[in-house]
Amino acid sequence: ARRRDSPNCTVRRLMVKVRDLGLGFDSDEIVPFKYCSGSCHRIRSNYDLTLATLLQEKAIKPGPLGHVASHPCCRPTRYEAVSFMNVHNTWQTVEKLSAAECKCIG
Amino acid sequence: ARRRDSPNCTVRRLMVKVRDLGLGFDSDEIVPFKYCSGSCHRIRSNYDLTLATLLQEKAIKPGPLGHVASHPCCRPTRYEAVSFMNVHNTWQTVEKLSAAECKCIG
Amino acid sequence: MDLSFHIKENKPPGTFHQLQLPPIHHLCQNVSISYKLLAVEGLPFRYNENTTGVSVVQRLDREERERYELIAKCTVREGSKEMQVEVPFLVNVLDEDDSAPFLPNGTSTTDAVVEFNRKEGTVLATLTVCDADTTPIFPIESSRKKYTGTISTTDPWISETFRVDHIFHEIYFSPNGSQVRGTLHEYKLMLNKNISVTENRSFQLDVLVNDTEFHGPERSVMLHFNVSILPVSIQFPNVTYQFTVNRNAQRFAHIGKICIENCMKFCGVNITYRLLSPNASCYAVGILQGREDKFGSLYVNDSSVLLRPECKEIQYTVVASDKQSKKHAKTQLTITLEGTIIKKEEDCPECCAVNKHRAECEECGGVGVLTGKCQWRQGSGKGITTNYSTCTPSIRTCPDGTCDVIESKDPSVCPQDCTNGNIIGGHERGAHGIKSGHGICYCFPRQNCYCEKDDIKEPPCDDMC
Repeated sequence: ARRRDSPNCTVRRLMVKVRDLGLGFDSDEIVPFKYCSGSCHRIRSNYDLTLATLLQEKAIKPGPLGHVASHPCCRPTRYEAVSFMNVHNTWQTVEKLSAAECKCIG
Repeated sequence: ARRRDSPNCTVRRLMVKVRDLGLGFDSDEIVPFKYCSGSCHRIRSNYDLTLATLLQEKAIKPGPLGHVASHPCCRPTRYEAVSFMNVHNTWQTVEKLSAAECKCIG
Repeated sequence: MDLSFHIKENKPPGTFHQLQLPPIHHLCQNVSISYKLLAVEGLPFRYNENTTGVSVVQRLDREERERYELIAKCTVREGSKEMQVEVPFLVNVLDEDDSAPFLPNGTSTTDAVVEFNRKEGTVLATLTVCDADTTPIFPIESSRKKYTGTISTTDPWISETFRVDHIFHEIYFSPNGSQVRGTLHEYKLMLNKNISVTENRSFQLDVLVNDTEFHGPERSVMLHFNVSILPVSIQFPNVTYQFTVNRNAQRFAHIGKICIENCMKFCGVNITYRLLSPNASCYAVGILQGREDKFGSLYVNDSSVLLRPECKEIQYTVVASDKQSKKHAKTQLTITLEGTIIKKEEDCPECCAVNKHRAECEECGGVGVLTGKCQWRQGSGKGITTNYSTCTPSIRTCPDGTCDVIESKDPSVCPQDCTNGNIIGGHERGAHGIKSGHGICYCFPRQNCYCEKDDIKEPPCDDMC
């Protein structure tokens, strides 16, 4: 079957309990968390092609994962803060928590 | 034993046969290939911390690897072209092949 | 609809309202309308059935009673049918400045002692004056000017050195069971400038309080402050200072505090501390003082000296001097070096706070360490707490929520307390640095600090995509 292309880099949305954000805030609220996901294959350069080859041929040892990227990254280019009320009925705002816009960068 | 901190994002250099670039050029020359590698841990944001938690808790399925980046990427911010003479003694230049400068972006 | 009236106190008796008989009363023979004023027994109000006029029968005194709640009753008769309506009939008494100031508990004298707190703006003592009249709080300045409080003296030094602050607020009197508003005026004797530690004098200072709008007798009251300015001495307790310092301590290690006698009580007195070292070759220790600190902080200034075997015991003379009076005091400080020198671990970050785990923390040294190694502070691990886990040069001073004078000298000493960079992850920011954090807080000096749970691994982001 035709291998469908991976979806391009875009914003995805998830409703998450504040407690599950893993930041230690104590609240019963559920907040929208938007993140960037998707392929950046379409805008690779000669550099990326060469790097991918050298990684595959083990000419370059990647080191800890994520430290050598052979394609632009799908990352937020704009963020949003998220506010919620904690169990002490105090408003809290977490800056730069959610992605407002995603692009392939680098 | 102490886990030494991963080195920060920086330019690294490798001498590579043109043939091993994987771009199909036929030349006996060896050229310098500079690429970006290293940790971008030091400039993560609340978004990255939360995304890492949700990935770890499988609240987000990462999809094909590399499509969800939970930290800025170590990528070139400036490129260099590389020139060499092929087996037919003709000069060839490959644009944007080598990294001239690396930074954590996104 | 309420019937509400305002009558100025002290005015002569007279009619102040006419209840109206509607035209129907005159046109229709079989309809009659009549009024009555209820709840007037014992009160200075009358209703005249013939003239339907309501009058006040004597001068009202607001300081006796400022509000009367009467009832107006209207009766309408048509043949055998009768209908009655009652509505509140309120009389508010407006105030006139007709009361002289008086002393609430008869005290017009108090003591005002100046000892350690010699700072401009210090309140030395307070005396109060009452007035049965009310005082509007808007505009406040004009009310304040109405009731003056001036230091009566011919001595320029007193006028320069003291000032009187006047505040007032509403209080309630209950002359005969009803509540009536009045005013309590407070006169605070304050220092108008810092006083030298050598100043030593006693005298009585008088303040004339004057109710400028009251035209009767005794419109002013004299307040008396028995002022005693005691001299204070700049001296060290009769002990010499002894500190031991580990030879593996690093630069900016916090050794201890130096303080003259009663130093924490002093205010408005600028004491500075200096070290004089006869033994110039072993000059390892320095002293620093924050702008608001009343003590000197001793710290390791040159850690290479600690490694020199010939430097065992270092003697200093500590000098404390007061800028204003040029007074100064001296004492002896002995620094004893101890401990065997341990090899410095390779590959260690310069700053303890960079280490995220106990193992790498306790294996490494860093700026400000006392014994050569960083210390791991294990937190409670619950939610966002001041007791977060972190790696520090000295648990005793860092993190403690204060960016002290030594920590502020170098961003690598205690970024947890001093950072003004980004703090990422669950946290609460303090005046400086991290007030509370989630899990483990670690910092990259001059860059970000992070507070995160330790169990978050680096998700796979392989590059073979």
